[in-house]
Amino acid sequence: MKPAKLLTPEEVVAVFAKKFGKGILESRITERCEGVGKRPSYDIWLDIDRDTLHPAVRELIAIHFPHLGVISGTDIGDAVELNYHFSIYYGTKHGEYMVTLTVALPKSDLRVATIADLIPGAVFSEREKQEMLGVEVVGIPDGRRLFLPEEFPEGVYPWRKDETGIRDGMVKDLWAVGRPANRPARPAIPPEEEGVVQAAEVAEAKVTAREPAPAEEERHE
Amino acid sequence: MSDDPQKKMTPYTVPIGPTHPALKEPVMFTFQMNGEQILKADFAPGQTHRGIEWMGMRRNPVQIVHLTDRICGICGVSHSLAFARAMEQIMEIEVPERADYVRTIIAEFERIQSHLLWAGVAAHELGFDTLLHLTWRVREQAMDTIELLTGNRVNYGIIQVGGVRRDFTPDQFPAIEETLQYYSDLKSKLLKIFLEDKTIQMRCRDCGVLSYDDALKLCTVGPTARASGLNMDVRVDYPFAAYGDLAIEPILPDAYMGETRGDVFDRIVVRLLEVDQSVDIIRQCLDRMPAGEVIAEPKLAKLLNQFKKAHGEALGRHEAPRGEVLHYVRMDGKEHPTSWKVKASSYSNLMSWIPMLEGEQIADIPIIVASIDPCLSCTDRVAVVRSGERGIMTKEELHRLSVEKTRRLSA
Amino acid sequence: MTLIETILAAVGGTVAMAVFGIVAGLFFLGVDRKFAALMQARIGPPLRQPFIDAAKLMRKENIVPENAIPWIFNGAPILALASAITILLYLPVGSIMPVLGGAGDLILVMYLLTIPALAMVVGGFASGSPYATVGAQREMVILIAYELPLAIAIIAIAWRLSMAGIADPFSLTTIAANPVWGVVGPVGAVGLLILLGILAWVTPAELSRIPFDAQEAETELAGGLLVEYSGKNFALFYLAQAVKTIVMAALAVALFLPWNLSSFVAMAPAVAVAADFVFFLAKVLLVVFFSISLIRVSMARFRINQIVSIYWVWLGLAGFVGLALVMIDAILAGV
Amino acid sequence: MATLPMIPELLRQLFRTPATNAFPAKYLPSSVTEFLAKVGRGEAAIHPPVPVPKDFRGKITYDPTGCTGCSLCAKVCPAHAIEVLKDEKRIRIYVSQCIFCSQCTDICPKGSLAMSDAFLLADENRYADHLIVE
Repeated sequence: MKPAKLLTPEEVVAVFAKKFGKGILESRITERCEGVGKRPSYDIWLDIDRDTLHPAVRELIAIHFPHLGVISGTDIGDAVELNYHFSIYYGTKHGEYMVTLTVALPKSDLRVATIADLIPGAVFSEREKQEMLGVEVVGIPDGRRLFLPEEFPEGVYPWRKDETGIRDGMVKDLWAVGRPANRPARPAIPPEEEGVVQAAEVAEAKVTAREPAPAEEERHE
Repeated sequence: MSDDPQKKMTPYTVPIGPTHPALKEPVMFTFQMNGEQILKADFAPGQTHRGIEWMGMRRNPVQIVHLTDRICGICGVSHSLAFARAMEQIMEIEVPERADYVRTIIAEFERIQSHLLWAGVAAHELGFDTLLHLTWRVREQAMDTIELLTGNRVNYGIIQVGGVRRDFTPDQFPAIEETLQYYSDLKSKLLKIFLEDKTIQMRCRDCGVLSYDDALKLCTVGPTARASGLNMDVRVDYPFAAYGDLAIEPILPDAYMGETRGDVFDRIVVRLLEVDQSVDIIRQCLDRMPAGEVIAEPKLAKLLNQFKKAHGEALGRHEAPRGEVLHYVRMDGKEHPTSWKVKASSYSNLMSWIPMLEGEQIADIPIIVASIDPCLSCTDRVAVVRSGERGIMTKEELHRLSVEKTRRLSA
Repeated sequence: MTLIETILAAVGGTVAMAVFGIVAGLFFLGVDRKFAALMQARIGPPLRQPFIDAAKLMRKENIVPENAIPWIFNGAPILALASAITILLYLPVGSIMPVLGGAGDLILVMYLLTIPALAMVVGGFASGSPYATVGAQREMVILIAYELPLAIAIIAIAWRLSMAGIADPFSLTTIAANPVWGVVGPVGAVGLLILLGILAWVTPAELSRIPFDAQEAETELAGGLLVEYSGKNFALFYLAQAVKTIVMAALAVALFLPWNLSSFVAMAPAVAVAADFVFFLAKVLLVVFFSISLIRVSMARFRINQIVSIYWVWLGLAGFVGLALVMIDAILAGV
Repeated sequence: MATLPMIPELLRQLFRTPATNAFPAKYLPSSVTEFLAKVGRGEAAIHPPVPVPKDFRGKITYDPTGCTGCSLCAKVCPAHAIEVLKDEKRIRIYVSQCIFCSQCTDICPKGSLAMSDAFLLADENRYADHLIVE
């Protein structure tokens, strides 16, 4: 499915600006060149209004059926931002653009329309955003949890940075489990070594003041 | 023969998972079956979700680079590369050209070992263990080369924000050349053993078909998409690292087989041919590799300070062996990212299981599930389901129970 | 011979054959694993590994699942082992003639061969697991599938012997004493080769080995029929598997490779029995290599519908061709 | 035969040496500890493991003499494997948590940390003495 005509990144932005006017809040194009040839690759970023999302995806489909990479999301304080990362013009050598549509959802009303009716594969990422960020995807064909286990508490959203995020008590620092709390003193450094001896001696005194640990007790069976 | 369809069709449910010999990693499938035929398939991923993104948002990018190494045990460089590229864009770091080439070469060696690993797993799922042993044996050559170049076999730890941590030394080039020659010589043998084998053809041809339309609409990536005729390869379409300088074309099955059927067999074809393509890419890289530095900022402490000044958001992409990986990073002047989203290739491909599986037989489940080369992730915990109640057992509890049981048995 | 002596001989023979079947069976399982390992460029386990496995399984706990019907679940492994040993009693081992036997025992063996499989089916259904149920259904399908080519092969040989004027052709003793290759002409030999090939392809299905192991299919059904079995019950199935390996090999030897060394070289009777026994083991080794090890490492597992079409269509057809050749041979021989 | 291309390959392999590296012994010894003890006494031989390349990243080594306790290593450690002993201006490394990225050895301004080529580190106790470097 080759697109009829290849637009430049600026033209892509212009298509959206013309069609949606104020629905496009901000747009920018980033360019990145790597390798010896410094061939550029382009990312298009469009901040759009929440209600423009669904028609904007429809517009993107009219340009070239986009590949939805993923939907990412950020808790930015009073709102949750969702970024829809698409790519278009894949299959054209060195001609692919990333198109990121960003919508901000105020925390008072965390709802966004589904795009799974246009791109069925989007439901996977939308399910993840529902459970991780607590947004509501209106009209989602399958609203079950995706990654979080069934017994995960309701109303806790791991990627949120406010009171609905992961609470302290829910985190178990596995790296700290079973660490021996009081190791026996480390062998002393020969005093003729260098200038840090004094500090080392102080430390030594503190360590030896502790009771040597019964290390055996800590052992697993 | 009864006329009542209800009587003829007595669907029953077969659960496969969360752990099952057909699955190399935990995922929960539920199949509605009619005899041997699958009527409906459903799956629940996340049986062992590790919350890597959550961990990453509490670590600085130097730590995250090594965390990304461990997102996938096989893609040791893909995620690091994508993440580092996103960071470099945010911080506007110019990566030395030689580093781009080193990254590309390691990434292609990774593709060789990953595809061979997959070929072995696929053969095992078909009950063809000899092929598993054969492909894994030849895979060792790539693993050894990676170990030589990066230091370790699996978690390479070669990528750093701004470049790579190790340059190739002159004495390593003969070893690289030897490996490339090894795989060039092996190509025809591998193709013959996999593609001319009658039993593999019987099991894989027209099995697990994914149409072009489904591949497109379900957002599939990598060899899964290409086997369905979807021309999509980040290395070709979207120039990054050294790929923009090289002559590469995406591998599509009709070039070799004359037609695209989108079945398991086509996925084998694409992956096997990509092994050879990787050899070619590494050769091209070695020919064009410029001299110079391999890292923009060798002083790590300085780099750590720069993170605190970074503002902005960026995307890092890479064509991993399984398809596109995508990292979205957002830095807001803190040491750790405000937001980090990892899209692994299998994330995009899992949805394609449903159209592939429905209508097929139980016997095809393992190979179809494996055919997209799923890469989930594993951690140690056990979920116990008894009379509808669920509970998670930690390693400590399991250990205690085992000790108790041993005592009971030996008493 | 008095009645008591007869009974003692029968009991002693049965015990001896059971011990022989289990020990030799486990040994040949080890041989098979070693062959497979070497062909796969591995070292593989030591030859004694099946003995270690069986001993270990015997010590392990027997777990009966909640959904299972315990008496059937526990009974099936015993039935499987017992029936496998019973078949062995009808088969000649080298120049040692079968413990039991008589007219038409070949037909009996054909039916007895289904009993270990049926025991597994019953055990599978009784374990109350969906995997085991699917496995049991598959086992029944496979059982019916390979019966046709197996029957054709056996009947063709017996028929040809009877045409050659040999009395009691459906007795294994007769078949073993009159190598069928000596009876047929060149056309018949070609037919017999085809039949031999068929038997080599039936053997992996009988022993549920790759490519015909759809009923156990590790990667699909996680062991299928046997998924719920553990400990002693599993060990009994394992021993039954070992004995079945010997049974199938001995059957192939009796039908197609019945010669004894003692009939070529003059030897003292005691030496002759020993030499024939060793020769028999060598023939079993040949059968194990070609129809078990080599086949199972060289191809992928078939789907259940493919298994049925292979046995009914391809091997069935091949069987009829073989049978036809043997018949033509009989006509050419003018009987 | 084109339809089963594996068979000639298999028959050839039957007469070649297996590719497996028999480390540490060809077959599992009935008691591993006893076997290792024997090796220690020189009564049994161990098959050598595959040699590691130069610059392999194995078990970490720590030379406390130059260490100033700057804690840069702990800052870049992704796995919390390094504990900073503030009072003593030293660090302690839990090898069972180390992920062998060698990032700490790169950042250490005094060169006190290095990766050795030791890789046989398995132990039942993750806090065994040889798994704590200090």
